[in-house]
Amino acid sequence: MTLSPKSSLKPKVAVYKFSSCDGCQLSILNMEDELLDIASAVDISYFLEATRTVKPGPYDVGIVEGSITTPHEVDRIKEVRAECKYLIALGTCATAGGIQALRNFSRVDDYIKTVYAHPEFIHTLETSTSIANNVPVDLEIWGCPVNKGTVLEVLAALLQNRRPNFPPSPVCVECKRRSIICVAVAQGIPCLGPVVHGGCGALCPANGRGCYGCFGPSSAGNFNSLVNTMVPLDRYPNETANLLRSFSSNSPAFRAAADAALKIASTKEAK
Amino acid sequence: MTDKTLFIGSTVALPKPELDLLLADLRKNDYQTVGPHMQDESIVYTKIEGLKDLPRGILSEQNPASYRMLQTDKDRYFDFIPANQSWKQFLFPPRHTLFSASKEGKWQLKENDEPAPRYALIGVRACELAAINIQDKIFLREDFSDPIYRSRREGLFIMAVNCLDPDATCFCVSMGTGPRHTAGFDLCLTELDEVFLVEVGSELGRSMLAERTYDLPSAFVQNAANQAMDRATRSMGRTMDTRDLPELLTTHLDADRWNVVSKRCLSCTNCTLVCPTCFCWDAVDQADILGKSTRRERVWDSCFNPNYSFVVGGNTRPNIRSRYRQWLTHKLGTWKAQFDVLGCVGCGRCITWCPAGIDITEEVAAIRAEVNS
Amino acid sequence: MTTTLIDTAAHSAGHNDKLLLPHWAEIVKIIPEAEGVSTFHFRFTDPTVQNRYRFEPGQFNMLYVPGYGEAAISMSSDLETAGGLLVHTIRHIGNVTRATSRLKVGDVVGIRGPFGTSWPLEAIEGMDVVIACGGIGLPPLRGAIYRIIRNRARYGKITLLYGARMPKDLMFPAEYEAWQKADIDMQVTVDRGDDTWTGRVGVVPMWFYHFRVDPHKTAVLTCGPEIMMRFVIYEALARRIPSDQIYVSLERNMKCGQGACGHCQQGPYFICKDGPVFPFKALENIFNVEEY
Amino acid sequence: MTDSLDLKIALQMIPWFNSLTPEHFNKTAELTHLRHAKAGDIFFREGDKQDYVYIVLDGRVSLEIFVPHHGKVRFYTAEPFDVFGWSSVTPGMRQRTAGAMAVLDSTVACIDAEGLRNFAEIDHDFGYLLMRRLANVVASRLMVTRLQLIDMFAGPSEPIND
Repeated sequence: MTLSPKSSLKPKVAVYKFSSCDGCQLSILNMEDELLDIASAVDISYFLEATRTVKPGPYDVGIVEGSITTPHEVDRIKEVRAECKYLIALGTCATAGGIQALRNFSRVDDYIKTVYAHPEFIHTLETSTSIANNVPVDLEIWGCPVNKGTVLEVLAALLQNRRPNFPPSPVCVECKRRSIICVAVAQGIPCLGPVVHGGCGALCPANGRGCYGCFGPSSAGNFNSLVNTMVPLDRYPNETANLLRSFSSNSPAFRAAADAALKIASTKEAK
Repeated sequence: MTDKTLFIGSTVALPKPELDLLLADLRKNDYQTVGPHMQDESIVYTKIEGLKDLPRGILSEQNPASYRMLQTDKDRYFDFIPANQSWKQFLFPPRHTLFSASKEGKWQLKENDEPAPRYALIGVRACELAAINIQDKIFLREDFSDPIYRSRREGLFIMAVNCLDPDATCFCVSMGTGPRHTAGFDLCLTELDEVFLVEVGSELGRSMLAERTYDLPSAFVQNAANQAMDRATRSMGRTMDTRDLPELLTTHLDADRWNVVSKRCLSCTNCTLVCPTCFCWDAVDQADILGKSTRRERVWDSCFNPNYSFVVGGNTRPNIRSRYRQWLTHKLGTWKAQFDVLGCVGCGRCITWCPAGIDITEEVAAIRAEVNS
Repeated sequence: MTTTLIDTAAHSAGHNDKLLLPHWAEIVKIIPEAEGVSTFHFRFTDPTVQNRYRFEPGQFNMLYVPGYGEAAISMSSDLETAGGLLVHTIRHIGNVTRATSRLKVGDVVGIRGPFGTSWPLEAIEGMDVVIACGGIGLPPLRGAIYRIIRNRARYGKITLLYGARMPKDLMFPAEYEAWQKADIDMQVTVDRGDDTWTGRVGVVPMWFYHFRVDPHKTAVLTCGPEIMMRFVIYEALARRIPSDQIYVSLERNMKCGQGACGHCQQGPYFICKDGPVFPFKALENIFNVEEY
Repeated sequence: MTDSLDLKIALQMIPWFNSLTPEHFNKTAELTHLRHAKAGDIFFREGDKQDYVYIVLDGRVSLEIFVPHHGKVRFYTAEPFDVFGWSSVTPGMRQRTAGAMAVLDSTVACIDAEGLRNFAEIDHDFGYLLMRRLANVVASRLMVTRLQLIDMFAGPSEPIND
């Protein structure tokens, strides 16, 4: 991908929303200090959350928030892919299916019947899936919500034609660089940090919580060992499994790890 | 009236409240006094002013993957064993801006010329001082002297403390580093119920202590301190057989134990980042969106990080097995060839703070057993 | 302390008190070499630095592109041949090296160095020399070739074994004739030839099948993909060339160049300061250990 | 007469022939003739069934396979004292799987492979020497092929961290 802010035409950027809470788009809007620079470097051509003005495609960069949960979205994401040269999946809904992927672990019809007075009007899929499950994606930015610094770094890297600087180190690295005390060791709180991609700045451990894994699996994680390590710390039944089945529940690594965690817990119970 | 003239090597009995005044004197001499403090269910090293900031009556209980504190009502301040933080963070900071560069026409460099802080470290254990001495060998070599480390190290005041209550993960006796201090400090405390016994280790320490009110220690007090230290020496939680360690590890790179431990190792980097001697770092650029300015920063790195060994064509240590093996064979093996000392001081941090509870002493013993079987 | 294996040139840029602080150097000339490879000539913008700067062939610099970071790149010439300029031949495949591909004459980069050990050109005087290199492994040896040519009488038979993927990937083809004239036996080989290629097709270590060496007076200098070097070493050892007469240039991830950041460690060595050039004797126990 | 003398002198240059007994040497020489090829001359083509094994005495012979859309790909050159067309000597000799062409003017010893095979059947001492030599040739060819297969000069598959 080559974008050049020097060319007379600024690269056109489009921001799309699928099934999501809009939090990641808000992270973009939240970059007050940098928005002027961003606007001088790129042409925000499509961003309904920010402006009703829409410039026609095709676009150089498409940033997609949200997961695919309806038949309509399945079609629309293909159109988006077709009109964007470079496609970025933004946030954990877009990269793993998000919290709404919890439906993948049960029957969606049961939910619909419980929640809606007229379930016949609801057109939804059995599953919530990531953008990459539906169309090819060039880059994934994890996070629930994403870290605005990461988004900036990705845009900067695209404009400068370089690899974005977010190494696949686990959250533990960020804890230690910030001198945060390990909540698992010092307080016995289950924490996914050892296997989760850094980038949040160890937000939860800094506030005395275990990592919920919203930045998704790190490439080097040892999930088997994580499960064996954290399940014994569970303070209530299936705490570790629930951590794994939250924001990033539908990522393959987390799915397998959650199953393993449940299995350990059930074996223990049987004993 | 006994002669109260202080010499290097003298030991005096300092009433505990006098420590506050001693720290105040240090601050008057432009030192930042940093020491142990209770925070987040653990002990951290941070700015302290006096006894009120120290963890009063706290005992620690350390086991693989577990650190717990016990509150007693004792008027004692150094009975705990340090937690994950070490003094490394003050001499070799986890993040440090090296320089920034900006493009106005041509690129201009701006060095980070922030003056180095002058620290007085309060409560340095013998294993921790040994770790500082090891990092000296890494960062203050004849052929390379790290300016960040050097400027902080040169201005350092070290108030050591003898460890009297080792935890289950301690093995400094095996490594020959503690629990008793021998040299390298400015002042060294041994804590008794009523007083601190303070040994003078340097001219600087002597001059700071000289201002305080103290007594010469009675034979009884001296004896009590010696007994407490002997007891500490005998109550190490763990041992490590260091015989032929470098050879043992570096000639058994194919041991089956590496496969066994790699199943448990999370490759999470904790052991390396809590280790007071691990020195790896990375340097990264943080550029602005327009590419007109950038800041280059040095950050702690770890041989367990997936990016650590990338070269053209891929990672030279793509598996947890090879990464763990690199760490252990370096720490207890090739470190000796590089710096004429082993890279382990027996502080036990890597055992306590490994979420999976991997025990370096157990791993070494297992390899030894495998080799001998 | 680490044993110094080779008498290295003293570091001349004096960075000891300025950690990772590069000196700016201006690009004076860019020569495209092959697809994705170009040679850059640099001059330090500070004349004092420029005048003070010395290095030995085989050493490397850390090249800094602001915003992108640093990359370790060997010098691909010597100061005498390049008229005092610093010459680097860069393959544009990484983050930093791709950034250099977009630079123009007049642009600046940061340079720190020189770092590491050099080719043992004095120690091997009087010997036959086999220079075995492949791909981007020739540039780090070109300075040594220039040095040898200038002192040609001090060496015995010189053979340059050079391999590349395809004929179009060969570096510095314009110089082969001059090297040949300087009595260097040029043995160039490619992995895959086309209709127009009348040279050798095969791989570098094959040369040892066809030519006899006198093991006691032969030195081997090798640089290239580690797998290629492994076979060169294997063939050389099979012909009883002693392991302390085989010199290897290694490559690892490097951040500091001064044996302090830890990244380039292999066994007891920091490749950046104890290497990159090692006598193979020093590597015997670690070179072939998988993932070590 | 002159030709056969030339031939013997030429064969004596080849290291392997030096290790043969006079009887084995003469018998092999009887099965051999020299060929002076000009650059571009073809020794055999893919699919040919002619039955010779060759040893280059001088020049360079390339082995090539025609690959649709890539043209002729030269994957090996036989240098002086290199053997090519060795599969003729193996028991399951089939058709040629590659072509051989002189890329430089070359002198090549052409040995009748059927004769060689028959001689090896009758005289197992000779057969052993022949097969040992052939095993070495095949092993070295395999090494070269592996290194080429690794494609070690190709760019990295993963982004590099510099």
